[in-house]
Amino acid sequence: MDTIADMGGMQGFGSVELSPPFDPPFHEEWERRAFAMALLSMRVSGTNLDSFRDALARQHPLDYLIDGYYGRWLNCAVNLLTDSAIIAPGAVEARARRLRGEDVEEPPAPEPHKPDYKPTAAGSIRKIDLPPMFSVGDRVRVAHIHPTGHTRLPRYVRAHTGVVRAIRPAQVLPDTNAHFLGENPQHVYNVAFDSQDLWGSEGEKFTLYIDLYESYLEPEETS
Amino acid sequence: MDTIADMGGMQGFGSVELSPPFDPPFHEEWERRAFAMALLSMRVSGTNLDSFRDALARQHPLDYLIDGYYGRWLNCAVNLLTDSAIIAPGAVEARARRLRGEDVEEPPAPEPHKPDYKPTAAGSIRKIDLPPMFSVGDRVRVAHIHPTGHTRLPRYVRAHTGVVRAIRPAQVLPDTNAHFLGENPQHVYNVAFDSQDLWGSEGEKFTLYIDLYESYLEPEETS
Amino acid sequence: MTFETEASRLPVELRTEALESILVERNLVDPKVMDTYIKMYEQDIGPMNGAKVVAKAWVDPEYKARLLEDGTGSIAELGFKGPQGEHIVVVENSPETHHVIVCTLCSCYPWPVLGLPPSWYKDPAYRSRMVREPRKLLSEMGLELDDGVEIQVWDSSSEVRYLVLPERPAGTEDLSEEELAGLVTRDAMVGVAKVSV
Amino acid sequence: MTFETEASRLPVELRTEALESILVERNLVDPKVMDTYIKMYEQDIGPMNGAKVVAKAWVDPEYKARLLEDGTGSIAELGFKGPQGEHIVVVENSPETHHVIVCTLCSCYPWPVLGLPPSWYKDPAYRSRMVREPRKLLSEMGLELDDGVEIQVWDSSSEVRYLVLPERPAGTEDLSEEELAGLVTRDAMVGVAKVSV
Repeated sequence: MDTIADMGGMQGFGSVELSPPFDPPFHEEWERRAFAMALLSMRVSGTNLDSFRDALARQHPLDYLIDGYYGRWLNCAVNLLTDSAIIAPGAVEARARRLRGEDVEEPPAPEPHKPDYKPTAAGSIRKIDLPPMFSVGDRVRVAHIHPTGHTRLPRYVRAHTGVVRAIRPAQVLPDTNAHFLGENPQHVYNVAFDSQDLWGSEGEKFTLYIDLYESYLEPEETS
Repeated sequence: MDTIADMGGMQGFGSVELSPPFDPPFHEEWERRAFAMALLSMRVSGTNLDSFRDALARQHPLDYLIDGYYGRWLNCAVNLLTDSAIIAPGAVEARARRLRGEDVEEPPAPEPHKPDYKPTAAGSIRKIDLPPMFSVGDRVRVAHIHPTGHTRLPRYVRAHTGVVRAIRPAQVLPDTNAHFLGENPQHVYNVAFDSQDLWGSEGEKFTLYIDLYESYLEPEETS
Repeated sequence: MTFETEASRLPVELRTEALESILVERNLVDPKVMDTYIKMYEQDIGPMNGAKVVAKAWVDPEYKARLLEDGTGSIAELGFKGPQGEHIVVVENSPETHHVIVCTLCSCYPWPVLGLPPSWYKDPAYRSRMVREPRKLLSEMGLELDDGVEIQVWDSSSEVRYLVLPERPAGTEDLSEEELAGLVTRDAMVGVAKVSV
Repeated sequence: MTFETEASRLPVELRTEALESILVERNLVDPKVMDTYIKMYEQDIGPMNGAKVVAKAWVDPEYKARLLEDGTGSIAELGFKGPQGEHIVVVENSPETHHVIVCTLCSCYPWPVLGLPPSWYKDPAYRSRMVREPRKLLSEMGLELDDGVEIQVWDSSSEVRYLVLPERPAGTEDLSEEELAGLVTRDAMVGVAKVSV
């Protein structure tokens, strides 16, 4: 997906405020609760970590930005629980209004329909028999694609060429696993990009390393 | 720039609510005032329409989304007036707080420094002597660039190939004119793209037409 | 800058009032000029202009030919010109082809013929989706197009502005040009609706 | 959905309370389990873990070699593993090369060694700018790098997580491993600062 979550290189966000070295992980009580509930929502909704990241990314960009990090997690949990019909659409808003004393009706709890999904193993790393398509040192071109569903392929590297620097353990493909369309485990490559190839010759010079799933990559065209 | 304003193809914004056929242009009094002030702010700040669009795009994405259309125009006017030192940074916030009764100090009016800029003619259309580099029917590739300043080249057509369908009147180049780096008038081409080339073969089939300045385009590579 | 809470934001109405108060107090803008601009776009410039252009094109084949050849000039014949209308291109809908206008980068719109844009045209959902899934979006907005109809989407990225010339509905043979203009809607001239009787 | 006003939004605190009240009332989550998770990441798992790894690598060349070869396994030797640590790669800073970690797509972070990420790591400004202008951003964050230092930015887009092994500061020859661990900061292990005495 091309969503607000895909922020690499986006301009306009201003400067970063450094937090103190011993900044606690949570600043308000609700952040603690949202964090823990969001983690548990995966199990309750019968989904997985890739669905979780998808549910984070597909919230409305304004919600994404205004609610902050753990607010995003809360919205993500609500997305997952609503999709699996654990809670009804609007249930959280109705309960929130009742909590602050409004006399609103709450939707009844729906009949759950969790996805037909079961992981083949814990975690995301899998063993696969097929040999990797690319080797360290190979030049690879990132596909110029716009998946309509979840993906871990950021826009800023698409249609660019890089060099394979390492082969990572094979992993479940988030693009299909997020939507319960199969684990589709793939080789994952660490690919290095020249920053000036990514952003232009006026930009800073550095090397950008990113881990990309095999199906995101094509051999460099030989012309 | 790659900002929140560059929305073509971005996902997550949900559905569109149709307004009634005779929906008035303004819904609140402040929208009228923001509209008129923003238009006037170009003259007061000594800037131009391209600077205006740049100042719209470079506001913080959250401001951009939360303040709505005329709120964006207000923020744009504040950007232009602050850049030309017509008003001091923080002047609007301070005045706003005073208006609601807070006892805050207002920054003094600064010494204006408007850009050293004067248009060569009214509007954006210019006559140029150089013949167009491309003809109707030519296949052209959109440059894969990320200008750090203003541009009217949306991300979703970059690095794609289309066909010139019409040659438009030559126009001032927004990329330089917005920053008072010259009008740099250019031929402008209407270029047609196949939607499935832009978004993938799973997507809808339609033709996308967009007007692109000559310096955004390269001849299609012949391989 | 991070926005973890919204409580500290000053309301946009108040910030608008603040800026006007600063600019007027320093004689940098004249509220009367502001009023003139506002009145112009609330009363004088709006879709009724474009509707006259469309109705004339429907009844006058020579005008229609000129309009499709030189939108700006033919529209100026009726007295419509000004900001955001420096170069207007008119695209004609037919049973085979449907045109629709968008501006993905801001909300560019042909002011002299349509006035200021409606809320939906400025909606991020419209701007983002019209160049990616126009058929689905048009359907959600109430316009179902047959599968055989070719969609052409026009993204207004330069100073060129677009106006859709909708199809004249059947059963309007006896209507006058003025009566026809009364049928033409803003939505049809952007391409998110058809004209109906 | 358009958001022209913010007045109608329900506060996030209240929505959080609402969801918990629904889930607990229906026995779908156990507040005690929630408390366990919270306590774990507030008290047990944090940058003090990563600091132990770094200090050990500084004093034990064999451990350091293992750590750079097999981050996950060598970190597990010290007892640190779990969610968001399935495969950890350690990258070593030197006078010539500076590494820095980011996650542009969300805020992936090596929990077993650093705990939950600090605010700035989750800030859209950090996520957007670190892959485009790291030198400028690091400078704004207080870390000025010599022009000759090569910057390597690691975007955490798969399940691989990264930990920076900072340079051991001069003048620490006499410190114990435990004292060294006390010097190592979270910021240095992400790569936005150096370790100083």
